[in-house]
Amino acid sequence: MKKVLALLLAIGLMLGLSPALAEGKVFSFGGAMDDMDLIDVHKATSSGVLQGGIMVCEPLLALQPDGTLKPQLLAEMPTVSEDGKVFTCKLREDVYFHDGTQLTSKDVYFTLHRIFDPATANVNAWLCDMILGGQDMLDGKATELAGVTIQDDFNFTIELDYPYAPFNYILSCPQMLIYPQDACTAAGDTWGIDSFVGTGPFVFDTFVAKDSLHLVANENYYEGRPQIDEVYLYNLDRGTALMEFEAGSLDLVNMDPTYVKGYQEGEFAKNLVMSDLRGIIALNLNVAMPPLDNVKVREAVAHAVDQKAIVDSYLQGNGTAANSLITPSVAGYTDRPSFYNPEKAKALLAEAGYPDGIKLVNYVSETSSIAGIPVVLQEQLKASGIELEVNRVDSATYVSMRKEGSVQCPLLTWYADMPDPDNFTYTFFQSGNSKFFSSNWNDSLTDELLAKGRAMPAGEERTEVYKQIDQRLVAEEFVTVPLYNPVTYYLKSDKVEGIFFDGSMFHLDDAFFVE
Amino acid sequence: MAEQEVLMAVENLNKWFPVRKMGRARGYVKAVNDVSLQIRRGETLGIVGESGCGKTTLGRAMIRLTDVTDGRVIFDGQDISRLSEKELRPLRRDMQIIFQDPYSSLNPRMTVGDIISEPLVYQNMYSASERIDRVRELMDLCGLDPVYIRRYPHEFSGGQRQRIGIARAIAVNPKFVLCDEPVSALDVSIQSQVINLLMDLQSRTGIAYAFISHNLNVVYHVSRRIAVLYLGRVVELAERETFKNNRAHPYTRALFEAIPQVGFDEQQKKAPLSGDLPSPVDLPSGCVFHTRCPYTQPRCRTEVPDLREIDPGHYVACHLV
Amino acid sequence: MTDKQPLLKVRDLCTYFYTEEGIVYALDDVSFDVARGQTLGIVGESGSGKSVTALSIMRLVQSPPGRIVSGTVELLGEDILKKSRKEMKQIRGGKIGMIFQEPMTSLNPVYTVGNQIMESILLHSDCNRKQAKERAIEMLRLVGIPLPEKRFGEYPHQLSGGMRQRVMIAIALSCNPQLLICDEPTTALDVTIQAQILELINDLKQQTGASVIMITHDLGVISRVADEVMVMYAGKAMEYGAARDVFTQPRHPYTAALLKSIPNLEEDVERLHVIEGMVPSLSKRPQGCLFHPRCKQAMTVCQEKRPALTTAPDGRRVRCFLHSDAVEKEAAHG
Amino acid sequence: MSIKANANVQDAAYTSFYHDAFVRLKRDKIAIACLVFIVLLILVAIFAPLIAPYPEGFQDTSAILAGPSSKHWLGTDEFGRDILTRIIYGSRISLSVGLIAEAIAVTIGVFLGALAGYYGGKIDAVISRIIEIFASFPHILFAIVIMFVLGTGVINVFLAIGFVGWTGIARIIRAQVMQLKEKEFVEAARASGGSDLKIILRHLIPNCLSTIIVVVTMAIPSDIMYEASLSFLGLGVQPPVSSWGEMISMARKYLRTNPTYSVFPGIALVLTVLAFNLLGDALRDALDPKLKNL
Amino acid sequence: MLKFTLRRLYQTIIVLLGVTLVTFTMVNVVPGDPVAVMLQKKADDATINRIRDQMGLNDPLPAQYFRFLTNAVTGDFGNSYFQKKPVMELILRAFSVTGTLAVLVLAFAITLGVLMGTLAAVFRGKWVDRVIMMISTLGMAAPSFWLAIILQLIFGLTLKWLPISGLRQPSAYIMPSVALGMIYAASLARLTRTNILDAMNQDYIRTARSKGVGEFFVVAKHAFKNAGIPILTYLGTLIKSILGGSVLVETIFSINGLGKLLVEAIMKRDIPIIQGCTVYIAAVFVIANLLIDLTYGLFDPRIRVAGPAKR
Repeated sequence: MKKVLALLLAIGLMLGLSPALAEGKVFSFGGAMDDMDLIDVHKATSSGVLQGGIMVCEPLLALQPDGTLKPQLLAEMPTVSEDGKVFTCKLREDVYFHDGTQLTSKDVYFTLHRIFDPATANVNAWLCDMILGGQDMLDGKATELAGVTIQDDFNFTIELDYPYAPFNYILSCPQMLIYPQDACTAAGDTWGIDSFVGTGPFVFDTFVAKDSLHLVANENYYEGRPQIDEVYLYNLDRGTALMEFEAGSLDLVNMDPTYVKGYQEGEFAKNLVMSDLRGIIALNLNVAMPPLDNVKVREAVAHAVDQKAIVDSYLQGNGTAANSLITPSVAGYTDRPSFYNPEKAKALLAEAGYPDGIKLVNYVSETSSIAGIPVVLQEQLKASGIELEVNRVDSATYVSMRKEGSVQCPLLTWYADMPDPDNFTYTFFQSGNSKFFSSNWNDSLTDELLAKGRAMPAGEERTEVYKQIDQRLVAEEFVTVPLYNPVTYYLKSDKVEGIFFDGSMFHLDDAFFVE
Repeated sequence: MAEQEVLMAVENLNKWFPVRKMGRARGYVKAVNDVSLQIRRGETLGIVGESGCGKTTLGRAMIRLTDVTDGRVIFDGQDISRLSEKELRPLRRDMQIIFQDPYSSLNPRMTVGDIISEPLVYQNMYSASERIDRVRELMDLCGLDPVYIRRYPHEFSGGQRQRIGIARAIAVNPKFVLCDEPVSALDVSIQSQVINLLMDLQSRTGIAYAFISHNLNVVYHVSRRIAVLYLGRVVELAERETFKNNRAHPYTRALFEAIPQVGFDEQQKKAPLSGDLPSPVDLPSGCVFHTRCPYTQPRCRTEVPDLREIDPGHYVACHLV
Repeated sequence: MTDKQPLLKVRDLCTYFYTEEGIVYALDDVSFDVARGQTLGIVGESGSGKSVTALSIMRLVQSPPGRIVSGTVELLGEDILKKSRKEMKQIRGGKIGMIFQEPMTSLNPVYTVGNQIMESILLHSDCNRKQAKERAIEMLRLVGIPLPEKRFGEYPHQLSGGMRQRVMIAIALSCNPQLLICDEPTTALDVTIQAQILELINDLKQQTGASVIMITHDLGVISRVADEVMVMYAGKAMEYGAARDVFTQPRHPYTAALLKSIPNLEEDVERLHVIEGMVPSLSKRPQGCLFHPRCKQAMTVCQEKRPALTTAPDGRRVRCFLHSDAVEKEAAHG
Repeated sequence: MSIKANANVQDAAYTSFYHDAFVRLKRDKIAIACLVFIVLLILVAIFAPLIAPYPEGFQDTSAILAGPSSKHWLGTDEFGRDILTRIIYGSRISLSVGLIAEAIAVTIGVFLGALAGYYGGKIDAVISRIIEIFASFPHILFAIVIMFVLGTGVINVFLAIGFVGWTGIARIIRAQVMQLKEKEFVEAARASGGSDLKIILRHLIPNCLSTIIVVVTMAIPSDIMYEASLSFLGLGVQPPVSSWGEMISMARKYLRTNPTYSVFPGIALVLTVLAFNLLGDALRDALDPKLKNL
Repeated sequence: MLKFTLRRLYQTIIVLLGVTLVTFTMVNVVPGDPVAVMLQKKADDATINRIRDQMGLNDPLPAQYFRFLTNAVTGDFGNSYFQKKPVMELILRAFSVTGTLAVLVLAFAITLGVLMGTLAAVFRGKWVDRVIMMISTLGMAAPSFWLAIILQLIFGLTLKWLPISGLRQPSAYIMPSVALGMIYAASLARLTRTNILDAMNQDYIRTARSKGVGEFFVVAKHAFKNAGIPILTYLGTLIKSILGGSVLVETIFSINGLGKLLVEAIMKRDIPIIQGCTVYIAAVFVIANLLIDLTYGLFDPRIRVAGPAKR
């Protein structure tokens, strides 16, 4: 009996690997990353997985804290043709992958090709499907990516299907990290599990799926060795992660707004950092499912929601009430007052033929952080004679139901991939996409405006187009009822400084331990 | 034709229980081997023998509570050995059973009234109200105060519970009742009360009894004819008086001598029989008693003695008699 | 210690059980002697208190609810009711051996027969395991078990009822006790096996010189083995004397009735003699003599007063007003 | 008293046996305390709307995560709902989980157990294998699958828990029936022509009643705890319905700031489970013929 | 004894077959298509169908079941949809964690439970008995996840004696084992006490006392060994609840054990893992029960000689 115990204990220990409190400047980051099955950014969408990726690999351009872009792997910003469709890029020549091979255009081509290769089954391909030939590859019509042509080792051009002004932002997204061709093909299916090579500040050391990721500093990083020797990423239960932080064994923990109340006063208030998430939480109204096909009813729902009450009560001030689909820091935002007026809502319902109110059915994934919002709405809408049935289901069921467009009023949660209004509007309300987010909005005028906005270069005129779209969706057709712009919090130990949080990811390149 | 003289006839009855190992029968417990006997109407046949001699199995086979390996059981002129449970159901009315253990023969969760009326329910005799009167009449008959009709078995003494068992058995006016050690679990004074009750009932209603017991004194008192069993075989069958002074089979003689009689004539203090009962799975060859019989001859080891009528009504299965 | 003095002297022994339904007078004012090398038979129907007598002597009455209220039990002059728990452990199995009724359940099913015999030997005699094993095998041979070495390692369920009772006897006699108490030893056995066991007990009694208390409800067994007999009814001793006398000329009506109600081969009676009624409940006992409700010769005095156990000149004792008008002294606990 | 028709002789009879058991039970102080607590709990569950200070879903937006106060005796949760109200309504879920789930488990368990025990042979082998299969099945998967197939919602939680619990009862009943069918009163019933079905219903199951009662009272606590763990995994009841398990899992976030939010439902859960466990013990001694303490 | 083992093995195989069938049917009945979950954001039906073909999910169900069965026998449950690793590898890793935990929980529950139960039996009716029984009833009533949180708060956070989460040091095993084991220790204590008391009512105890055996030995030697069998049977049922049911404690302590692996696989419809895990847990449970049946012989010679009565 004793022998068996010892053997099992040894195995358990060996897999637990490195002790949390190693010497040297070690940075431990904990958070709820349940789907951290692997860190290949082509295979996952949630921030838990991308977080690990961006510390090892790097995109062509990088987003600055002030929201502007700077060249990262490129020598300088790409030059754009007049018709806005061709982007000419020049790579830096002093960049080497962790396995010693030099970064060249073939790596860029390999990465973009891998994005559209059906075998990869990339879940984020839609983000850059405006690259010429991308959709053909996805549909199996082509095996090579037409849009990307290599001039020489350090120069290449990317051609788009149609003019798309904010394409530079796309190149800075975490989903567009550049992979080394030879290392990635060699790893095959274990890419992002057993091996993961990039150009970034930290080198991949060991990864235990759903448990922990260990990175070590990249000695010859072209922007200088980071001041942190090792980084640990732990997937922890939300409550337990906070407890580990309080016990001092974690340096950084991201936190769900509902946990904030406990930390706003007291010992850890100084460690609490609030940050705007550049996102929108809204209640989509599925126009295909009666009674929401009647615009009067949709208007009534818009008047039954009190955004301010949601933020002040349930969110305890953590967030800003919103009545525009686009977030304040992004062009096209309209600062519109709330429509909240229960009496008017009742009147509108009566007008629409529902004197004694209506019943709406909402589904929400119970693991998502906004699972509480429908409960608040349930109570609020009662005042306007709207009965909201809330069903909490597991994420798989929720995703498949929403995909079929069969959820009557789903909650739209969107954290912008880039600070561009197209990301908030085209994705949900373009007639081709609207089914996936259960809004089923199919309106030629909206499609027209969206296409126009996409093609126009950034500027006053483009902003006006998106203002118009926002006005139509929110104030005229009431297809969606914006609720609030979410904020997020994280606890940062006072031993560490220089951490940059870009709204969904932490960047540790400039982080350092205060003596 | 006049009602037949013989009520129950058992002809070459065998009952073997397969011993199962891994699904296949490996051998048999030969509980009852080639038994033939008859019980006339209104008569009591005593069946006596030590534990493991097959008397209980024989009894159960007679009233078809277990099926028969081979041989025949003729009840009231009808061969009932191969009947299905359904076909047997109407016949159950005519044959009943009284058990040994007063504590496990009555359902603790039912009242006395329900217990006694249960056979009436199954055979749907009498209407609901008539049943109540019938039950009270039976209780009276068996020496129980009818006021206890709604009491529970655990509120009665051993003797009274046995009377309830008897009342249940005679509720359907059976022609034959199998008494399986009916008084063995009772104290002496209560024992005689129950025995007298059984004999009174027999004289009043003409029921035939098969009276099974390991207590020879009791069997001797109640029976007209007695069968002695050893390892599933009838070794001796005769009128009661024959056993008093003309016991023939060596086992019967040893059995009667072993009984501790009250009295002080210098009985032999030595135990008449030594050794233990052989296992019923592999029976001794020839005469089953030859392993313990003081008078064993070579012939006994090979040849199975059949039940011979050595004088009128006196049958013995032994080569030397 | 003169030879004449009895091995065991029990005087006014009372054992009551304190239950929710009231006090059960299981054993009420019982006195008897067991002479050296003699067998005392204790006979009575269920609930008469015969088993409680044995348990009280061995002080194995489960308390609560039972308690030995009063009386003395003198073994070789010393009252064992006063002994300490440690001393009692020496006596149990050492001075007094006991065997019980159910051979099937009286042996521990999960230990070998040999182990259970050795346990007693090792407790009461300072010898090592090897000697204890030899003694155990010797005992098995003594009680007539064939192939004792083989049986030593077997388990109880591998033996027949008769064999197991022989093992019980081996255990009880393994440390040469001076008194062997047998509580219904053969009730669960067949009559031929019973005869073997009774013969064995008698032989061993001769060999070891031990005295025996034989408790049973079977009058036949008593008449075969007992020298003296005590007839008990509802917790009290009704008659006491030499077995031959008590059985041939019973003085107490209960003893007489008992003897008459046993069917036997000699006289063919049409109807068995019956003792009407039932044994009285021990917690709600009748006034006067306990047997009077069922006694054919009950007189008015029997209904009011309770007769004392009086000793006749020939040494025989009986508790009945037919033989003396002595009244039981008002016992404190009455 | 006059002897009424046979039928009600039957009813009067049954109660009087259990009357004895109740008399024995009455002597055990703890058992009575538990019985009173459970009866109280049932009353609270039935009259929840009258007792609870606020309607079930009411959200007092002015008092979010407030501590115990005069307005909210036990404080409020993250939506401003009154915790005392939630506990009161929560008793409905916890009690009905226990009763309904056990009802299902008992019907299936007793039926299959009795069949296997009574007939033995092939039928017993088949049923025993089925019992083993479902017993070796991880409960969590079973409950989740049932919840998916039937959809979320309170009733389905009960069904899910009920379907999982029957194997235990089936085994116990099978063993008990196997013992009972050897008893002589069953042979007597067969000897007077009783059909198998009648024998099972009149003789075997009534004699298992005391075991069933004890097993059920012991199983209810584990069902309540099982519902709590399902809620903890987020698969429990749907808002605005409240259950103690869900409260404990939601309260976990605020353990440091409002311990009362998780402590009070926890106490309610532990007390209820305790009451059923102790009552189960007492019932076993009261109904068990071979009373241990004698 | 051998005959008995063969028969039990034969029954075990049937049960395992049954489990695979039930799991397979259940997994295919559950709504929610894993491929849709995999391609979460924007997946049109064409690509989903193509991937389903690739994975053979569109073949007729019996064919899928047969393929699953033949692979399962060799321990190959296919690859996890999300972790892209052979399921068996994931299961073994998770089992090494849960297995260790199970051993510790069993050790904790048996020593504490049986010890307390015996003590309560020996001092029946006295205050020791009442105290132990009260604690054990409380122990059975406290939900394990509540206990886990409280332990974490006290020993992890305030006292900092033990690590709060993960199994990185040996000391990290203590809290999860106690949290999980408490409820089993409590019920074992009650079970042991009842069984010892039952054994104390048997005739052979009276025989032992009449031999002069001291009260302690009467309980420790004679009563205890007879009380062993029901405890063994209970251990059998315990093993499954530890393997499958510890998901809550694993979630709180962030331990990637079997329970967590299974539940998360269910949430994401990772069918290979669901099937693999379920069959694995069932197999371990059934084999454990088989071993326990064989150990019956140690406790009860009647079984060792003849093999237990047909279960």
